[in-house]
Amino acid sequence: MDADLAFSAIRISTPLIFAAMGGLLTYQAGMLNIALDGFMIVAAFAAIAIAYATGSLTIAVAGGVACAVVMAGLLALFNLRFRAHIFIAGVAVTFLAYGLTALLLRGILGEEGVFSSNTIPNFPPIAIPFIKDIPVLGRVLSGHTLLVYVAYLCVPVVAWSLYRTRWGLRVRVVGEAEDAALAAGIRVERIKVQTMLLSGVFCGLAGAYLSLGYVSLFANKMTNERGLIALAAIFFAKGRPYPTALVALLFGTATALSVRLPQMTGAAPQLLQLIPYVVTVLALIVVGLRNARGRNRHGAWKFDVT
Amino acid sequence: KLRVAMITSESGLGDRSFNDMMVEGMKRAEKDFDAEYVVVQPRAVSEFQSAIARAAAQGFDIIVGSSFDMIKPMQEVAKAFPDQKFGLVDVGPDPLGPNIVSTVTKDWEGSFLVGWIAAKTTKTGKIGFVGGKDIPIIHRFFVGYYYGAKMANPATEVFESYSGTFTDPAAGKEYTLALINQGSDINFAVAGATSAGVIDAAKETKTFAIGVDSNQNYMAPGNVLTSMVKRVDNQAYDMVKSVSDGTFKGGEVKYYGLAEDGVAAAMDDNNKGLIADAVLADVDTLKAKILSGEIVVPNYFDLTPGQKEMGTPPMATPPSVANAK
Amino acid sequence: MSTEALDAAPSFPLAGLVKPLVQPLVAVAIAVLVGGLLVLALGENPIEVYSILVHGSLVGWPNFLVTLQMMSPLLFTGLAVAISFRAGLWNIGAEGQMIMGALAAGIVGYAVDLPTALHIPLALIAAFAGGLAWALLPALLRVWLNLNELVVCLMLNPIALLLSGYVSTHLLKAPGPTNKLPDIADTAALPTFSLYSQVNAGFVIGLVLCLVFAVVNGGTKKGFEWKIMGLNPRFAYYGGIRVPLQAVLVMMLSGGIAGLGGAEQVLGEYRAFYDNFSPGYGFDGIAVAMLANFHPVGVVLAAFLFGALNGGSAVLQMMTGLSKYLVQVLQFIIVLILAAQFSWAFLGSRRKAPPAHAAPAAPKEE
Amino acid sequence: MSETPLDVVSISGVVKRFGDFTAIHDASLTVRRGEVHAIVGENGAGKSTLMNILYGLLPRDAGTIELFGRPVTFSGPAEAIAAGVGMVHQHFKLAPSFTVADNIILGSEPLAGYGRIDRARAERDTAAISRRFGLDLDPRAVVGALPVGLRQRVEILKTLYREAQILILDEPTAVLTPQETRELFATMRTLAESGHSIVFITHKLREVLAVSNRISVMRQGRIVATLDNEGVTAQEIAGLMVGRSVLLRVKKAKAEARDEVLLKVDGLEARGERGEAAVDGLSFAVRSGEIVGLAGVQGNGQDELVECIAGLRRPVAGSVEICGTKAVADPRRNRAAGLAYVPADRGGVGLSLASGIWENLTVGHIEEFGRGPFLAIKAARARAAELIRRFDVRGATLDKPAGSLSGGNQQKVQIARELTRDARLVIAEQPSQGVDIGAIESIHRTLVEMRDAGRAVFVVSADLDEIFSLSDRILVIYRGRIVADLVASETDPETVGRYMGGLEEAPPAAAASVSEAADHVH
Ligand SMILES: Nc1ncnc2c1ncn2[C@@H]1O[C@H](COP(=O)(O)OP(=O)(O)OP(=O)(O)O)[C@@H](O)[C@H]1O
Ligand SMILES: Nc1ncnc2c1ncn2[C@@H]1O[C@H](COP(=O)(O)OP(=O)(O)OP(=O)(O)O)[C@@H](O)[C@H]1O
Ligand SMILES: [Mg+2]
Ligand SMILES: [Mg+2]
Repeated sequence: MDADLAFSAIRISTPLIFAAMGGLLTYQAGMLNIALDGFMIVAAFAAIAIAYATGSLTIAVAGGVACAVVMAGLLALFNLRFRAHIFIAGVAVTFLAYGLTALLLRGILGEEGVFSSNTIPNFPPIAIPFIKDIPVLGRVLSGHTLLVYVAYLCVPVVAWSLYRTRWGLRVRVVGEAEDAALAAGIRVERIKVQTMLLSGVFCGLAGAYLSLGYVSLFANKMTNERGLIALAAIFFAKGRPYPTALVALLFGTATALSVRLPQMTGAAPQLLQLIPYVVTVLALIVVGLRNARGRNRHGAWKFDVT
Repeated sequence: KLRVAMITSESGLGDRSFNDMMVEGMKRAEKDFDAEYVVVQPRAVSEFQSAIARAAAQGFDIIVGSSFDMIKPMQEVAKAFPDQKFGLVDVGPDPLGPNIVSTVTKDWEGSFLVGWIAAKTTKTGKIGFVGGKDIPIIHRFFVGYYYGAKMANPATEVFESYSGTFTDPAAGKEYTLALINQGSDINFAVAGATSAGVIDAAKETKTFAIGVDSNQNYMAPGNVLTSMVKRVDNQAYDMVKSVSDGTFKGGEVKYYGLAEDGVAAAMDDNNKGLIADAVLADVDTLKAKILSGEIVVPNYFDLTPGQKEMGTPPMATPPSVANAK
Repeated sequence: MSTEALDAAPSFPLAGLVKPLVQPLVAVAIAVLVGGLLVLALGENPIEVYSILVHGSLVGWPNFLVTLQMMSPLLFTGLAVAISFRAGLWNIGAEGQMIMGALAAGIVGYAVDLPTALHIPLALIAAFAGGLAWALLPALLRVWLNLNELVVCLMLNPIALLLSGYVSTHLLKAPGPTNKLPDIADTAALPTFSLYSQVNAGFVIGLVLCLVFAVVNGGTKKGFEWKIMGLNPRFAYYGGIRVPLQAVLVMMLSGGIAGLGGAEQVLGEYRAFYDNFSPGYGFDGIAVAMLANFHPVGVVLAAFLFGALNGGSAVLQMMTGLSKYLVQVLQFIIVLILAAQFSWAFLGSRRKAPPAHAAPAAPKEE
Repeated sequence: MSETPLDVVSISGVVKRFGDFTAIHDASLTVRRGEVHAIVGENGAGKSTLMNILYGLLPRDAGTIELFGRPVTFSGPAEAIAAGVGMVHQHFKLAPSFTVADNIILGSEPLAGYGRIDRARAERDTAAISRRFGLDLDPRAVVGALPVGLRQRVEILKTLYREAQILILDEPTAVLTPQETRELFATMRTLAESGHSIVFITHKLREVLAVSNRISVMRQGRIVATLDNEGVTAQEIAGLMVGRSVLLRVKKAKAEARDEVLLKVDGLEARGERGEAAVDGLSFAVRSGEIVGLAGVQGNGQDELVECIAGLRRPVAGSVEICGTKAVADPRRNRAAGLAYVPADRGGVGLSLASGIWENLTVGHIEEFGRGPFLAIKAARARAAELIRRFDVRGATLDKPAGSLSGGNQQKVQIARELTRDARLVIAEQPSQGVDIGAIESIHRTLVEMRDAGRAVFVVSADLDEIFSLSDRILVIYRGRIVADLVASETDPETVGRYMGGLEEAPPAAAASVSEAADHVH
């Protein structure tokens, strides 16, 4: 039971982590990217359509990612070139993506609402040598599909790029002090575009995982606002990769728990489904209290802007 | 040409449930009766009345809707347009008005059947149910399923869960895997697009899912035990037909149960051999008993709290029944 | 990321009234063009589609009234978002606040027995209080713990939905096949005017609220303070504006207005609290508010645009069999293009964005 | 323009418009190799704009720029940097939460493969150039925690790290203490001797005369004169800048301090941003009718002290009384008690750069306009227009965002707003920071008038010139304590300077080296 819970928590958190890594890069570059869901849904759709057409998972994932990157490019274009506010452009892109995928689902795949097919290949579960033989841990860590491992590997990679590389330094400076970056001769717009496109890449992986890895089908709006949850995790952790992943994992664990509780408690499903959200708010409050202690006593008055 | 307007419920097309099924019926009717149809998808219950009224003003030959929440709006509009014909699919037994026909689908009978099959087929003695939202219509499926299983084998454990969404296959899969982890090896999915995730989970774990509404056996041949088909398409088709051949009779309430082929456990090549022949044979006798009235399958809406309609020995009341009304 | 960023790209369309009208018109023209191409790609005649959309939303009382019905909830949520964003508070919890307001109105609407003259006001007050209560938590956490209200609101939206779902499914459910509370008493109902549309007295309330807030924003001390606070809270605080207090006040007003939107739905359109009644009015409200550049009169215009598109959508579906998603796509192409600053790029000097001086780099919490 | 190879920069006929406002009309300027070239001019004359054009931050509308004899057009600072131009903006363009080394290498980072930053080398290089130019700095220190003087070093090292031949320093001394200023000048001379050219913008004419080889005067977007620094006097330059003669030092009558204590600080303790004890048991009083100057090197607790008085920070212990009312941690209440406050951080605290100028002028005066809940916008705008005229805010219109004003003019907006408050206690932090001499004159005069009208004025400044020209009494703060309380007419800058440096606890004995260096400046 516990191993199963942990196994499932890892799986549930996977799309959140992918999306959060994407959103985190734009956050670090000073952009509030609310369109994660939009990128994801497009990728989910493209991935399944391409997998159906070609039978190749590799091409499908690549295609899904490419389409998500196109959406990201659209957002970047409108935000940076046409100077639309990122928030409204993000909202618009998201709903555009929902509508577009629904239209295309009918237009291309001839289905209304849901598409699935038996010809679409599956990602096989991967048994990790050695680890799989460790008693409990083995059952938790081994046996996931490829993209799950990719997601968790992305976290150190993102952290490494942000904190160790030239590019990461520039991204962070652009986010913290755009004028400093500008004066240092950094092409701020280019950095912003890059993070936005990368955001598309990660959300593309999230979407492809949703439609090809998690399940093997596409449904309208199937991201079910996972992008917003990822966004909350990013803000919660102030854009730091490891804490962000941790918050996503916390949410995933709470969800896994709420899925398993009905049989044990007989409580109303609505109340059980509250758990992940309530847990997140409580965690937020605990962290907030810890930060606020001391500061309020002597500190200067603070009212941070986002 | 016959012009038909179909108003979907707020969940709209793509629900893999009555909205999609009705469209299937419309498609057939279009061919058979030289009709043409349009689909209007309101986004919210509050938009039903305006959609129906504006359709009435456009002078369609018949306006067909679904969903309990459309009863009042349709009655309002029907009063204002006494010459307009209306049809409402899958609602209650009460006549709705002089120019409205309505239908009742006895999906509880079908659910009873698949529950019975599931209990006879399970190897673990545990079966599950994954509903979409925690709403009465879905409970109606559960109650039928529950009693079917208990009738087949009172020792069967029946897990009940609701994913809270009709549009998230990943959540459906998660809920199903949780049930499977508790030993359930057959799970009945009544959750719109979320059902797809239930079937996906069955495929992955080599257990069984039971589809709903349309015949979903094809979605994972070998892992969908059967589907509890609910022929809403026939109901819509028949409504158009009645207008076409002049048999439309306002105020009529038609039943679509086992007797009328309104519901059934779907059997086709995709699930051939999954159900033991002996069980299949029993299904036929069971059906006959239901048709003859020897067995009365309880309709969730008729239950009162704590009511034990049938079966011996007395069985526990499922929570959703206990909470009813 | 920063509130300043809200102003980095100034002059959203629909905001002022006379001068900025040129730009939206250009943008609408572009959007119409792009949308037309899309329709063409789907194999339909764009001119026909547009004429049906316009006809179906504006021509004739029934159609027009439906448009008003569709815009009613957006007046509230749009206004709620607009006043909070303008004050630098990212209240994206209008959805949850609206649900809680609706729930409160729904309960008062059926559980209390009063004459109309008292019942409606009481239900409205309850709705206001419900929305307000739901905005209070993010506001207080913001002021006390400096927690980002955006995260809290993101979490509170599903919590509101699930809690109200619990109440309407398990605690106070009306008998019958739908998860809803019992119907409200006739004494609590906001009158409707037509068979064709559920537009009701709530629409007038929304309109009046928008006008009231146009005056509040443009002509009162509070409105002035909120604006300054939105652009630079430290400066505002230094200048003697009680920013924490005002932040809570604005959030409460914002939540209350969203809650009143819930009352409009329950008392006017649904006549009972229905579980899951909102198809996302809260999020539409964000788009409306931003399109309006947070100006209450702009909110009316933007809500009207949204209402017209959604109202026309049903007719379009009836006449052509096109999917509702087509209208959704068109709608957000228009939003996207309206939000863009095309005209400057094309008509004005092609200078790059000025060095962002007025918008210092997004401050981040350390 | 002269074609001598000595000219490394030659700007001719440059024009810059912002919308229909022309900030630079036809400006021409040459900078020679190895010279320190000062640019002076009134607020809004276009100095920063012209230099931003040279640095590639702004495009020009007409004219040519030649570098080392070759015509150039930069589309961004990256190209200017590559061509050997470096610029230190007065508002430092630094990323506060990053280390010194990170800030310095930003934009031309040393790599260690796979795009990785070679941090070890970055720190080594940083340490090396800071040693070479005598600008000591810890490469690993976090910039946000450094005092202003050191931050400026970071800025200068940034340009040196990229091997800039031409350094533009925009008002580098405005926030420096005399010691820091001297060090900066020494650095500038070293750099010039090693062949760099330095463009130096300032409002302090004494500094101009002390350090520059040539002086260009800008007025209303034009270079009106370029002079050799020989035999020119401050008065002459001032005349060229303003077009009239100005008083370089405000005449003021002797203070008639009354006994009414308007500001009383008693045993105040406060912590800084990182929880350190910044103000450490500090007491003093300011009476009506006197100007008290608080001198001190930045970062010795002045900020925290003033924030406590203003209500922006909660003290740990002790009390503050404003006009007899106990101050609390709420600016509104303290203001109501009779406080007017001109903060040093004008972009963050003192102004809303994105808001219109009239709005900036109205905050803090809201209650004066309109009755009840309504705001009399017409009246507020009328008053704002009046203030813009009265305080001579150049380039201002009512609705222009305050951020589009030149630095000095932003300061005037703050001053105008605060000094017109009906407040008996005035606290001014760096009141003439970045303000041209003409405006300094009027700001100082206003402060003296306030004193004469019986208000108490408390000036916090790192600029001893300012302290001495204004104060009746001088307090010196060092490490969160008042270490000296002197009568202005009975002391001198050297003494105060030593107290500021913590070199002195008791009355001073002249230290030769320091006073020599001081002479160099003053
Ligand atoms: N982006 C801008 N938009 C509009 N006006 C501008 C802009 N930048 C500068 N100006 C105007 O151009 C003029 C010159 O400004 P600049 O900053 O160059 O003056 P300055 O000589 O540096 O003044 P100060 O001594 O106060 O720093 C000012 O009137 C200023 O208001
Ligand atoms: N909104 C704006 N967009 C672009 N540029 C602006 C804007 N507002 C102001 N500017 C100009 O950018 C320049 C900023 O220059 P800088 O940061 O060096 O300040 P400064 O004028 O030297 O100030 P100070 O007098 O305090 O030194 C100023 O000339 C200012 O006028
Ligand atoms: Mg300047
Ligand atoms: Mg300046």
